[in-house]
Amino acid sequence: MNPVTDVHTLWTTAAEVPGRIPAPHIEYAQISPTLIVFGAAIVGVLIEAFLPRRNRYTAQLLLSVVALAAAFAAVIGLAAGGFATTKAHLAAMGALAVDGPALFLQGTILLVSLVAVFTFAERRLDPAAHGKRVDSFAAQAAAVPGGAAEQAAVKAGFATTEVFPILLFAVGGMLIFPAANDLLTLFVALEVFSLPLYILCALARRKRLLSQEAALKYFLLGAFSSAFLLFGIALLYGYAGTVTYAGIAEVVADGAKQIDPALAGTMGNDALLLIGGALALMGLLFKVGAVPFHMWTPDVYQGAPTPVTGFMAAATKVAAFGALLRLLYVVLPGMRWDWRPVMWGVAIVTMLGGAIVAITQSDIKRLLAYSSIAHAGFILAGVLATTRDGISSVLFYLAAYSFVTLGAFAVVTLVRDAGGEATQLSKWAGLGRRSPLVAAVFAVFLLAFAGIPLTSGFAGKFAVFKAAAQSGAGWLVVIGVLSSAIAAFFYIRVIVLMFFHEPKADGPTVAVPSPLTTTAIAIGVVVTLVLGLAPQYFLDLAGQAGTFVR
Amino acid sequence: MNPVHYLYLAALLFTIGAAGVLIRRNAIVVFMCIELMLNACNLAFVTFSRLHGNLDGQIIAFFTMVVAAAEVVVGLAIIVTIFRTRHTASVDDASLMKL
Amino acid sequence: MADLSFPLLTCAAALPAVGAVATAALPAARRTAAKWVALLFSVATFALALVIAFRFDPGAKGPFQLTESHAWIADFGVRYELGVDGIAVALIALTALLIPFVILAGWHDADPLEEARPNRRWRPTQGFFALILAVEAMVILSFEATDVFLFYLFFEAMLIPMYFLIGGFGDGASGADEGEAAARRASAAVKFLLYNLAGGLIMLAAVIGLYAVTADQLGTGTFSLQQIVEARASGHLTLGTGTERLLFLGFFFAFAVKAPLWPLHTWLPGAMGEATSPVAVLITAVVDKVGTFAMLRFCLQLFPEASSWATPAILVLALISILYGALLAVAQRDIKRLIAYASISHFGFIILGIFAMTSQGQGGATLYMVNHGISTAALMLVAGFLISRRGSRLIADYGGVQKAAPLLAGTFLIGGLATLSLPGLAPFVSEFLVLVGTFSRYPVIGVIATAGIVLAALYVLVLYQRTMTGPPKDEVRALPDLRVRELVVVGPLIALLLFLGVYPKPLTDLVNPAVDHTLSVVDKQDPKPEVRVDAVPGHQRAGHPAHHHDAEAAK
Amino acid sequence: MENLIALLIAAPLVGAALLLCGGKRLDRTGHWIGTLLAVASFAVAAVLFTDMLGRTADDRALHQHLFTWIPVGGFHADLAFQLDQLSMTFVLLITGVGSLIHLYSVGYMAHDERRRRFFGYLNLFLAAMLLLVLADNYLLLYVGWEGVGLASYLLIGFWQHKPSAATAAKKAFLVNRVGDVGLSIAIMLLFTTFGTFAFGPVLDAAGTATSAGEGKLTAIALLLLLAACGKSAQVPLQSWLGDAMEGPTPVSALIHAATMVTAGVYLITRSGTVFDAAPAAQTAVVVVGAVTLLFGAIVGCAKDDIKKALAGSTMSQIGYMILAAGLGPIGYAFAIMHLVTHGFFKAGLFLGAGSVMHGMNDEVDMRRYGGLRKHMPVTFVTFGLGYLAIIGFPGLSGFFSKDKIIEAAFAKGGTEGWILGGAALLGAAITAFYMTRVMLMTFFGEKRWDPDEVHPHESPKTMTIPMIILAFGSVFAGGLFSVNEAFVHWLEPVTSLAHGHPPLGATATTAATVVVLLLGVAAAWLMYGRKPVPVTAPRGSVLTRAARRDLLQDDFNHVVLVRGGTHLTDTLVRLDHTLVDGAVTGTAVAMGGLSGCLRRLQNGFVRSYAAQMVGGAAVLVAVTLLMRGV
Repeated sequence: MNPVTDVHTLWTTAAEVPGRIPAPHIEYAQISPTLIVFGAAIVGVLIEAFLPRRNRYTAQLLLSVVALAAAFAAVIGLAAGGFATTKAHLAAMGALAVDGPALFLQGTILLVSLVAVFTFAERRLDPAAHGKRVDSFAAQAAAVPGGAAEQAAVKAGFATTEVFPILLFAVGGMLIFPAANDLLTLFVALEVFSLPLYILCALARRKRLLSQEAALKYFLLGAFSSAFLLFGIALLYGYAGTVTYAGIAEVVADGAKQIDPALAGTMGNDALLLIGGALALMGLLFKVGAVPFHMWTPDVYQGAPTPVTGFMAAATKVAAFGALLRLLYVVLPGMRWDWRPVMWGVAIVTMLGGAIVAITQSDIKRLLAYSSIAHAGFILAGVLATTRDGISSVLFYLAAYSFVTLGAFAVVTLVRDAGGEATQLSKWAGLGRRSPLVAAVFAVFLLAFAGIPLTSGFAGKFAVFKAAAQSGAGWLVVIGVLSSAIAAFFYIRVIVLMFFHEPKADGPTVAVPSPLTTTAIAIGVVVTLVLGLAPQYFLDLAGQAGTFVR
Repeated sequence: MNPVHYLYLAALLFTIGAAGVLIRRNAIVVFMCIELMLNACNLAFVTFSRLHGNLDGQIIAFFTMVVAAAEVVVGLAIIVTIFRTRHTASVDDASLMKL
Repeated sequence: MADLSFPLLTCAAALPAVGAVATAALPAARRTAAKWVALLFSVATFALALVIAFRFDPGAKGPFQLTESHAWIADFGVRYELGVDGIAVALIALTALLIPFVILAGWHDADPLEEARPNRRWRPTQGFFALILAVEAMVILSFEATDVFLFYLFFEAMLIPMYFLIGGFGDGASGADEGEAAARRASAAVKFLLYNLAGGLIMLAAVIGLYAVTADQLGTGTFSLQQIVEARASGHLTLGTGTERLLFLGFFFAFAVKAPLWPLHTWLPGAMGEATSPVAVLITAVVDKVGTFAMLRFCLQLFPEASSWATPAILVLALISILYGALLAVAQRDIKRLIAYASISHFGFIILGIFAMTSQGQGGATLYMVNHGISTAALMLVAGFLISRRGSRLIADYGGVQKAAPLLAGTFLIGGLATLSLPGLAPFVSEFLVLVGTFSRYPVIGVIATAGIVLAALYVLVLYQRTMTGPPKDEVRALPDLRVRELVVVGPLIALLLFLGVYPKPLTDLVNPAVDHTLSVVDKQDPKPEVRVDAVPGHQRAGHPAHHHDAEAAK
Repeated sequence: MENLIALLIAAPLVGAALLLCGGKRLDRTGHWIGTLLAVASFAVAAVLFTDMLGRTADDRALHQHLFTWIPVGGFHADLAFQLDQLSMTFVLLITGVGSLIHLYSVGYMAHDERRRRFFGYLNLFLAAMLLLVLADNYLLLYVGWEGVGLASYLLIGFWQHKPSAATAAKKAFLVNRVGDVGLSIAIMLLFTTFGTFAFGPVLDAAGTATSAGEGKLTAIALLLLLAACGKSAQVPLQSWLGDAMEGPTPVSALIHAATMVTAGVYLITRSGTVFDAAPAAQTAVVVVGAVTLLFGAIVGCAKDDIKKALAGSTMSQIGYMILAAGLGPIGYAFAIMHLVTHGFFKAGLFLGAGSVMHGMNDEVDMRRYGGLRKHMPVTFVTFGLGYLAIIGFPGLSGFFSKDKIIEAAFAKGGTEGWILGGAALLGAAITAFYMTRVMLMTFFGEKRWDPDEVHPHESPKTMTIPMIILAFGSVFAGGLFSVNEAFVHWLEPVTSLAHGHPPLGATATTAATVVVLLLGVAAAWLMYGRKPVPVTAPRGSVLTRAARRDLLQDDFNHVVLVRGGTHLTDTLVRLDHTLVDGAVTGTAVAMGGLSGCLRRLQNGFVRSYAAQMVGGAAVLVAVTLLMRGV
């Protein structure tokens, strides 16, 4: 066996002198949302470079909002143009898919990011330092916390306005992630949105030690997992000889029939496929925070600045599940019977693990982190349905969940004491007495998390469980509702704490936010209730978006 | 030489990298181990590229290098700020948040 | 199906909902106004319920009337489908009737403490009454819903306002300091919520399963009760035995928690004990009824075969509930917990009646729901008045109240007598029907259940004896008698107990067709008597025939 | 005419409603309103009675159908009344004696601040009792049955501030409830057997058809007997009657002597055809009757409390009636006749006792009486006549009725007849003994009271007049009824009639009765008349001590039911907490514990996280491979 000779001919063919270089065909209009966001990010960097410091905040904020809104409009335009359904196809030489799920998720990510920008830009919560309003981010992240350099920076009124372009870069990566149609794009998109997030995590104004620790953990584990992902990609490439989704799917479906027998050692080798698939899945499961790859979630959620946590929890999950869906539905449907049992297991331990460990949490952000893990489990149940309904239910769930999450973390930013945000649960005692409205809003979010009817959480949960049940995963549904019951316990515990306990004398106060955060929270509440009461329109939307292009 | 041996080497390197991540305390070393894992992937890509007789794998290897470089930028920045704050680069010291 | 006429049923549910919003919106200082607004809305709802009752034609064909049907969530196969049968009308009327009394009885329950700092944002009074109205709206909707999913939504959603009502408002009579009392209350509320939520979630699994089955066999999934019943009757929809049983169990579990049936009852005593008595009434007289109602409407009609299959086990559980609840009631030291255990016993009777699968049993069970609602309300509210006077729930802290407050003692006694199903009062009719209905199919169970009436007498009379009779204790000597507001609450309830005891026909006429429909769906017939007696029921009885005809002639 | 039937009940019912809801403004007139309405009811009864007499024997039953009460499926209960000769007898007794006792109570309760309510309760009782005897079906009868129970409960516990009264009331209600269980199940069984529980069809069917099977009918009859035992204080449910004497004396006279306690007899007589078709049940009835008549008599001998002695006597006399009712057609009419005469003389005796207590500062211990005949002549005479009547002194009421029962008992025939007749005779002897004892201890002998503290005096007119009227009844009623067997024939259409043939012949039986009566009186005189009565009771024999404690029935109840029950409920409370609730709480705690363990994995060390990820990846890969079987 000596394949080398055959390869050589290929080499030589490729090395022949081309007549002309064929320019890649790029449908710029169809990938415009991504381009807009990246363009704005670059402009943002330029703003940092050239605009005077005092104008940067306004400019960056405006730029981000406009860019995200424009990108969202572009998504709407594409969807209206039929790209979500009939005209769905692959753009940019097959690197990116423009289809229903992609557009739906991109739209969701953009809206979530837009709301997140509001919370990023909030400058009224922390007491003003030296007469200047400050946001949640360090004045100068590179400076040692509490050191002279930092004090000087604070005094000078520095602000890390870079967060906006960083955020935009992350958003850009997230937009590509669920649309990526080959494994290379997938990997690059993953890194494009992960690296900015690592940085954002480290930028907290208060409790910087924790913030940096979160960044370090996130970074190391993220890089570690992306290495696994990459290795998985390598193996899949070895299996199929290509990294495009369609190509791999074809090989998986047809087996190694028309493959050169000389390549039998690698190509079509099931071991490569299975190991590669498993490692690639692991990379994505890490991003969605599924057990046992969830360990980063609580620590990072806790340490990161709360607006970042909210953004991360909402948008990353949407993007990562989008990518997971595409990987499983487009690349690996032929080996459904291989990955389904494993994913069953992952879904079950994720649901139960998240719910159970959350019971004893004492920090609100950690609690929400574990809650997000449990929710990842619920969404996985929908993913496992492997039906069109499964896709649309997951899309709907993601949309519903992301707004609840964002809103919940936005409320967390409001509850403050002398040391910044009071995330210790015990400090939340009696919040309902002091600020009934804020507590009530938070209770709405918690109830939505718990999946109480008339909230979006219930509609979402119903949708995914319904899809799972229809695909025959009845027992998964039963375990799902049981873990919902366990999960309900800790959501309710928080409500008890807020409403049925006497406020402590030295308890935290609720800061009065600017219209930015107020808007963010209000959007969260409205979406939660509308999706709970009249979800049909959005279900239709998700239903129409329920087909992947191949 | 049988190209499959390159794959074994890649797997070995990957494992060494992973083991390094688990074993070493210094953040920089841990990070380098991750880079080692990425490079192991590169080796695998290139090998498969050879085996399949197409260029995809090799191109991916370039992408990987770029990504790794970007990772270095971000990673080092984070590690350095932490070092400046804590005067240690041990990952085990960064364990304030737990349970 | 769509009925273009006035959406009476929607309005009946919307009215209290609007009332809840209106009440909640009033500023903190306008406490009294909030109370009146709430009362007004609840009375208006009652009026609307009466309109429904009169518009309802018991003789009409078809199981549901006043139907409304609108598309809602097509993806889930869910329609906004409302409709009432006689049972629902009766229970809606009960709910709408009780809420004004609950509000009146709780008039001062949510007043802020005098020493409390004024707090512009904290508006417990508004919240209390708004929550009560919210519960009412949801309960009414769940009685009206003929779509399983719609029902489920409100069945679950009503837990939340109930939860806040239980956990947020206490009667200050637990004998502990406020902090500890609040903690106990909170844990009771949590227990209530978790129990019911767990039940509801298990039901959710079954609801989803039902959808999967209908979607699988009918093409599109549906939750419409009528559609499913018809599809089953026509053979378009056939559930496998195992599937049907599992789905049935899922539904039944939730309802059994809510009802509550032994051994799922342990949330009730805590919840009723710690909540203020109007809220306790809301729990046991209104909210819990949804559970038993749903057994009749959903468990039996959706899963007739599985219902028959599970009947023996359920009857035994119901029997245990009856005796167990009564025995535990005897041993209670806390007035409200005693009433709670008594309710468990009564719910045992209701479930017994439902699953006896006879027209007497189910008709009696429906009547029982109504009557138990009224009688428990009367007893519990008077108990609440008593407790608020003395500031203690412990039976041992009372004695000789009769001397100080004869009116209070008298009404308490009547409530108690209704609880022990004294003939002449409404609960007797229903209890006897349940027993007869059970006995005619399951004689042994009927006989054992009858023993429950002795235990009922025991706990009621022991309670009355220990609190009301004997030499008055010092703390009791100066208790004021019932005030006008309190009399207004108790008087009509007692009058109703008497009226329905003597003339329950309006209620039975309302309920009978619905019960017959249910039985026909379950495909059960009443057992026939062994000896046919040639007497036409309802007509002048042929006493001793010979004498009788002569007497007629002589007249 | 039948439309008047409802009025019978309505009058006292309105009275009860008025008096109980009327408030303080009726305090001054309430007792008269109550009395008036009782009398009105009696007047209506009288009108109906004359009307009834005006018709032929077969044509006397009246029916009134008010409305359909409970119609559910085949279950159909009417609110309808039936007034036949049996009901009429009861109606007259109830309203008659009831009116008298209302009148008596005006004087007796004159100083009670809650007198209005007392009359309200009395009226309530009348209404319920009338409903009981007028109902045309078992379910409606059950309403009256429990209604009188309620009235009895309220009246026994009328002096609620006395814990003993409250306890006695509760006990009476509870014991009655046990009987009620029997009645309810009987009704259910009737319904499932016959599809109805109206008297007419059921009794016809039971009488004519054997299709129901004797087993079913026996069961029904036994259940009815259980009900009767509860209401009529028959063994084994007799224990409440003694305690019921805690109530005011008029209550004891009306409810616990003349009327309510005889409801059991009514029930058995009314259900005659059922019992006739179930001989085994009839045997049970006569056994209960015989045992109770002796039991009551023995208890009556030992009691020093005048009312309790009379209560024992009541029990015993009802035992006679039950015995007679159990004999079937040969006894029904006599049971009812004895019931009526007993109504007169026992009410008279109780009123007399009440009068004595009234004059003796509510002292009830006969050992502190003595020689009262001079101080209370009217009471003495009326009480004395009642005494003579009850012991069956020839020519007085009790003689006629009791003699007939004893005769019928012998007529039962065979060994059974001998035993029953013997028991009845023995009972007569003991009756004579204990009643003489009461008489002697109360009105004869020397004073055993302190003249400085107690000033015995005759009672006011409102009290004495009823006593006098009742005394007339005690003397003459029996004789009147027996003229041409008028009473027996009057009842014949309802109860049917058969003449028994006592083995000894009627004259011999009568002679025997008189002899044992004299023996009883003589024995009592020897013990209580000849020598002074000690103020403190001597210890007495084992039997005496047992009899004082109601033959240990209460002790048995206490040990078995009260203590056992308390134990049971306490255990259940513990189980509820630890086992049923514990399962749930345990789950919660277990979840918390599991959570506490699992969160340890989240130890904060990034390398540990990485290790877990690697482990996870390994599992993922391994399982995927295993699934394929590679």
